[in-house]
Amino acid sequence: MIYEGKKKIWADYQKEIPEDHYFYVRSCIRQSFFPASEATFIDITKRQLGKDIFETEHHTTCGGIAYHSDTIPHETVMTIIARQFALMKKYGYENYVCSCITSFGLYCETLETWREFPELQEKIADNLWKTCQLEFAKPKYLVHASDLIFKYRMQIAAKSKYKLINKQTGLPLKVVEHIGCHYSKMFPSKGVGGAEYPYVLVGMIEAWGGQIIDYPERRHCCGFGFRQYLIKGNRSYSVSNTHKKFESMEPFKPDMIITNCPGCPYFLDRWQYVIAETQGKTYGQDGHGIPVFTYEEVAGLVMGYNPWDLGLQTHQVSVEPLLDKIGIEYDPSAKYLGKNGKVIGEPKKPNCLK
Amino acid sequence: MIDFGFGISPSSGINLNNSDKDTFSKLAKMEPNVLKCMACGSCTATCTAGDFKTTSLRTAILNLQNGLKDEALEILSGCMLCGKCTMVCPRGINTRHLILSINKIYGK
Amino acid sequence: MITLLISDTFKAVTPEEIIDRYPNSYNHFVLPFVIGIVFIITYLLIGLIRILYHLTPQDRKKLLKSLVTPKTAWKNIKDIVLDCLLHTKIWKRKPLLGYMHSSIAFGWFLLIVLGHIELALFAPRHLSSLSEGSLYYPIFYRFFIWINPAHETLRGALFFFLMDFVLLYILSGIALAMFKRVRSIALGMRHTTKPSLADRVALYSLWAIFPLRLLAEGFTADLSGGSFLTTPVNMLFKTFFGNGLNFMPTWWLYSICLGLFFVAMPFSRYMHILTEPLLILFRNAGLKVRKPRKGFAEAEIYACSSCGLCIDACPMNVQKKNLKYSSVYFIRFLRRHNTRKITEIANKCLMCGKCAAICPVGVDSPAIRRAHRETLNNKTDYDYSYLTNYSPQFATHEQNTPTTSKILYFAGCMSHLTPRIIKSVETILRAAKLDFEFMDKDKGICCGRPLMLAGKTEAALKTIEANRRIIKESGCHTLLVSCPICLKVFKEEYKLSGIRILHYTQLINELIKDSKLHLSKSDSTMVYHDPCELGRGCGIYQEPRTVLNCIGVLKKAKKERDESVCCGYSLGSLTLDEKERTKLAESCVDSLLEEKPESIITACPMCYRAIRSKASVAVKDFAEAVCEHIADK
Amino acid sequence: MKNNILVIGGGAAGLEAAANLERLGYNIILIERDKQLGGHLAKWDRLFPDGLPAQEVLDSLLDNISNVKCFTETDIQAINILDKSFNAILSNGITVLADAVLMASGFDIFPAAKKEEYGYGIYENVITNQDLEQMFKQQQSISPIPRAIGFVHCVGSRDEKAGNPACSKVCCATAVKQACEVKELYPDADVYCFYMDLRMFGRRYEDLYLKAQKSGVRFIRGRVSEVAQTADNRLLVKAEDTLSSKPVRVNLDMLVLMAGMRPSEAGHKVGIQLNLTTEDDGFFSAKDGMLSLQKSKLPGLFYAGACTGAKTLPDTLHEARSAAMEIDRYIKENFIKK
Repeated sequence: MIYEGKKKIWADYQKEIPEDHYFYVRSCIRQSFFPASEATFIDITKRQLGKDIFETEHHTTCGGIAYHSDTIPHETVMTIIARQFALMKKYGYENYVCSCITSFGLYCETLETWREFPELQEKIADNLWKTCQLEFAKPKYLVHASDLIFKYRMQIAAKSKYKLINKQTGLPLKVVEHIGCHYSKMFPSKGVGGAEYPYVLVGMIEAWGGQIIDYPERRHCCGFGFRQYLIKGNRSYSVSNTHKKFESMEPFKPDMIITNCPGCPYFLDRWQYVIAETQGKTYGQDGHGIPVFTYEEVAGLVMGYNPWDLGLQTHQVSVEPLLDKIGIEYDPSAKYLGKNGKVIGEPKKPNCLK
Repeated sequence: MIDFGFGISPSSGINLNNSDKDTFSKLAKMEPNVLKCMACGSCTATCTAGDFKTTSLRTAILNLQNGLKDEALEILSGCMLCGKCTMVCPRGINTRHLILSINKIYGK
Repeated sequence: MITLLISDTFKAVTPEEIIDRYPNSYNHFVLPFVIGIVFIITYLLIGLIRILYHLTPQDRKKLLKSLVTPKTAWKNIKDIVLDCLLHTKIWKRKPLLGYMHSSIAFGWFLLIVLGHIELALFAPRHLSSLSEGSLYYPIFYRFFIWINPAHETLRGALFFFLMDFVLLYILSGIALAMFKRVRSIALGMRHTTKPSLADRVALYSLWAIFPLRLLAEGFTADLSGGSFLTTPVNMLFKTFFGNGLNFMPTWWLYSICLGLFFVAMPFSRYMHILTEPLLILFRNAGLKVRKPRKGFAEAEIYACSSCGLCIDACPMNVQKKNLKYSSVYFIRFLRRHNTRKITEIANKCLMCGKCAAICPVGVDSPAIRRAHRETLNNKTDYDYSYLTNYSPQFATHEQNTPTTSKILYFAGCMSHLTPRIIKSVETILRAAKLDFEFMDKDKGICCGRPLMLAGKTEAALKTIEANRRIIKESGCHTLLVSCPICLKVFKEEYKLSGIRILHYTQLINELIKDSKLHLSKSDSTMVYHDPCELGRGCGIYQEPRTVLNCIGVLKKAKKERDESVCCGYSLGSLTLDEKERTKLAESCVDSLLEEKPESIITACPMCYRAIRSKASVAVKDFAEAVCEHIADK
Repeated sequence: MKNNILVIGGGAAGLEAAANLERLGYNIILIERDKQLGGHLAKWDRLFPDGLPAQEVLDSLLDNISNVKCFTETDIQAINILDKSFNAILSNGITVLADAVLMASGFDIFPAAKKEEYGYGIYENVITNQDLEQMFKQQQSISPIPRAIGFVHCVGSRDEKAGNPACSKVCCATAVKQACEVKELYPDADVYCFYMDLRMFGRRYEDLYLKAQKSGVRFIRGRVSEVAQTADNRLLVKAEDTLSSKPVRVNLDMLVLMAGMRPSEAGHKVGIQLNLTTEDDGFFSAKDGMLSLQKSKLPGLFYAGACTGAKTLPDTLHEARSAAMEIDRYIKENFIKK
């Protein structure tokens, strides 16, 4: 691998990310899958780094899941999106940051569509006014939340308590980065580092002491694929796809996986359980899986957040071996205790996956 | 093991790393013409058996190159050795001997 | 005339005329001969039993039946005399070579027969039992007896003369054979086989037998009688050696050579002398080669005389490197069980049948090759399940005719690659106002011959069965085919009793005869190429020529009829590559253009394509040529 | 007085045209941007279809330009038209006044790194056709001995997204030639050619293809989609075998990208100064595509070789010769006859 060659490509795909003042929109599914991730994002950016990140309870879904499941028309989706942008304008922001990759992709797609077909934009603005009496606006800068963490990676590193280094060996952890398909595959110029070698997560890992590994199936989708998962009859496609990725990364012996998409960490995590329970195969050490994290979780870990406050107990693949590797202190007995100290309930142990 | 109602489906892809190249070289030794196929498909188009059952020497050769022995044998199983493909092959491949050789080397 | 003489002499025999020189009727020198003859007889008996054992029970029954059926029995006798003794087949092709063979074979036969008659006439006691020397007495008669000079009769002298005459006849043949060894080209053979060790032993002993007999009998001619040949020799010897009994060494040598010959015989090409009659019996009984090395095939293998005529005949020998694929070598490797070579040659052969057609012994080596291919390929997998339910909707060509028309036309796979043949046949049938149905217009099942040729007999029978069902269901009375490859298998394997199977050349010939088709004659010259499967395969040589004579001037090819040169594209060869086939096509065209005809006509889609690609003159299919000359009346 | 003719580009086209013009009695000034003359020919080892050494061809071309003024490592800084002549200021400070100019600026090799998915410049063992020629030329062997080598046809050709929808004409034959050469060097290696269509259009090219097939080169009809590195530092190549409609993957030790031709950037800069028109593919447009292939719309400016589109070497040399004829006629008609 010629690192210089990659740097050359990264140099070609620079993306302008404003330092501060963002209108933040959440993801539909992340709030249920990884509820602490978005909270951590807010906490790191607002409290720890003192940035101006604005949220409103009035924003809705972007319509992405429905759109990608072919259940609502394009114009409807675009009107929903126009409403989100209008809210941003309404609250006095022009930088838009979203938590969801599907949303990010859809926003990019919509903005490009409007650029190509101004008459459609006119129509959507009209729809927006008719339905919501809101003034049509487009963000000046559209970024994904991971772009922002990428932007702040050095500031986070400066405040970090841990590094992504194996405490025992002193070697950097081997990290697989997984980028959501809709981040830059559709519009390579909209993603940090482009589509072929996206730099957004690589930059974080490098800044925080880890080492990225490139495995052959790194470009592959996590397996979610909307209809491939949402329709039960198609789920074999989904899990087979994920299986292919794990088979491909296995020889590289990764310590962890970092992702920037709502669906990816979920499927990379949960399908390890399904693969283990149907094939008897696990990919981590000693019968464990490979732990999968969101970028906020990783940022939180290096900054010394309590793993249970980061919601790591909701992961299927146990994170403890990794915490031990890094040397992060944690209270095993507090794993299933809620914020109020009450037991939130312990899941049943899988048969195969430790 | 748990039945989730779905699972890992086998890949339809061809992994050339695992394809059996030794047997193919044996075939190429017995009938070197197999290497000359340029996949024009004349053989398939003219095939007498092909009027009844999918039969394609072109595909069979390709399957063997890709290590898909069973598929190759299946797609030749209807062949009646009539020799029309020999007549139309622009590369002058001795198709009948090739088919017999495939059966001999790969067959049961 | 001769019988008259013999019966006449028989009456006049007196015991005083012949006196045994050895009262115990034995001398040691006969031992080599006795060992040899006992060995060969034992060998033959065991071989015969082995061959008969490997025949299928049906074949054995067939053989037995043919032996007692007067018609076949008479044919057996005729064939054995003509082929084994007189070698008429060789006579026809190369008279000098024929003379050579018949002089040795027929001469020796006469010598043996006359020897026995002489013994029967003059000393019948010695024929009666083995202890009296019945095994060797007829051979060494001249050694054991003394002719009482006082009682010398004309009857005795006649035999002396006959025996000398036959000996001279044989010696002339031997002299020719020796000459042939040195200059085989002089006798019209370009290539001859390389003899093996056993061949050499047998050959040299065979060569030595008769000169030695002359010497031996010459030594004793004054004692036991002699004629124009032996007596002068005797006198010559007396001049040189005096009156002593110097004859023992020559009699020993004579006996040793005979013994050597018989012992070497089974391992040499000369085995054919004894095997050929068996082959004739089998062939006349209608047996077929079923296994490549056993039964009938074994008889064929041993009947091969290694004469090498097939080397020159083989179309593949246009390239020198292909000489080794000739039948004679194939059979030699079969005898030696050299499987690799056997397979190589078996797969290479065009199966054009020319070697079998010209073989003096009539060894059908293509049949053995096919049988060998069967051992290689018959077991390979196939799936013809699609054949079972296929029933074509016949496209009836004359709209008004009832569904069962009388002629069913099967174009065959290859004709579909030469649509001009199909179109021409249809035009002719319409011109002759014949109702016909097209069996394989849109799609059809292969006739099975290519599978047969490849040795996939079992698979072939499946396609044959499917086609047979379709033909039977069609209710036709005539099956018309345009491809000789199909014709051959339809005739041999389909068992379509009640249905005439005709090649279009035959049908067109009939149509002209019956005045159903009228052709105009032009003065353009043409040559006809005999396709292997049509000519040698089905014996159709004359019909196409008769028809072609009606439309133009027919020229001769350098090699034609049963010696026609294969076009090279025969389905028979499994391993010949395109380049080699091209060479064959060129040599085929060379032969056809011998008399510079304006066009070449052939009657096989394969030959048509092959010849067209190489010929410098117009090439037409037979039907196409006929079509061009259809006249209104 | 001899008329001055400026030849821009010292590759095969420029050299051959210069030699012919010299023979016709003109005063030739040839400028070449590189250190050495010969253009791409100088970087090649052997030429298809017969494996003729490129150096031999180049040497013969160089033998014929003894009186040509060659300026290497020289660019055109400015060029304009003065009256009927061309006034060019060269980067070495020299000013040339020429009665005719021959554009023989040729082509640039497609920068293979632009096809990011193939990992040129990222993976050590992904190289281009030109790199392989260099290796052949320097008799550099591949170590360790490769078990499998692949060739990707149409890299930067027939690819709208790479900016070149056209066929680069020479890559198929080059790939097959190189595949044969590699197979000769490493007979035990599996050699794969990933092609979309095999365009073996020239005389004896098909023979080359057959030779490659017979030597066991496997031709897979399908464009490589992506390349990745395996744990043991080999390349995992993915494509579709479109003949069997199945995805195919194979591990290779080396992947050779058949980078196509695109218009020379340096030539393009000169073109802008003279307002030369280009077609959609970026190559200069000739006066017409049939009868005046060597002429531009600008009187006195002529084209030869790959500056008007991808060409094989023999085609380029033919064009150079006919350009020389055209220039001769132009000079005679416009400068001498009066």
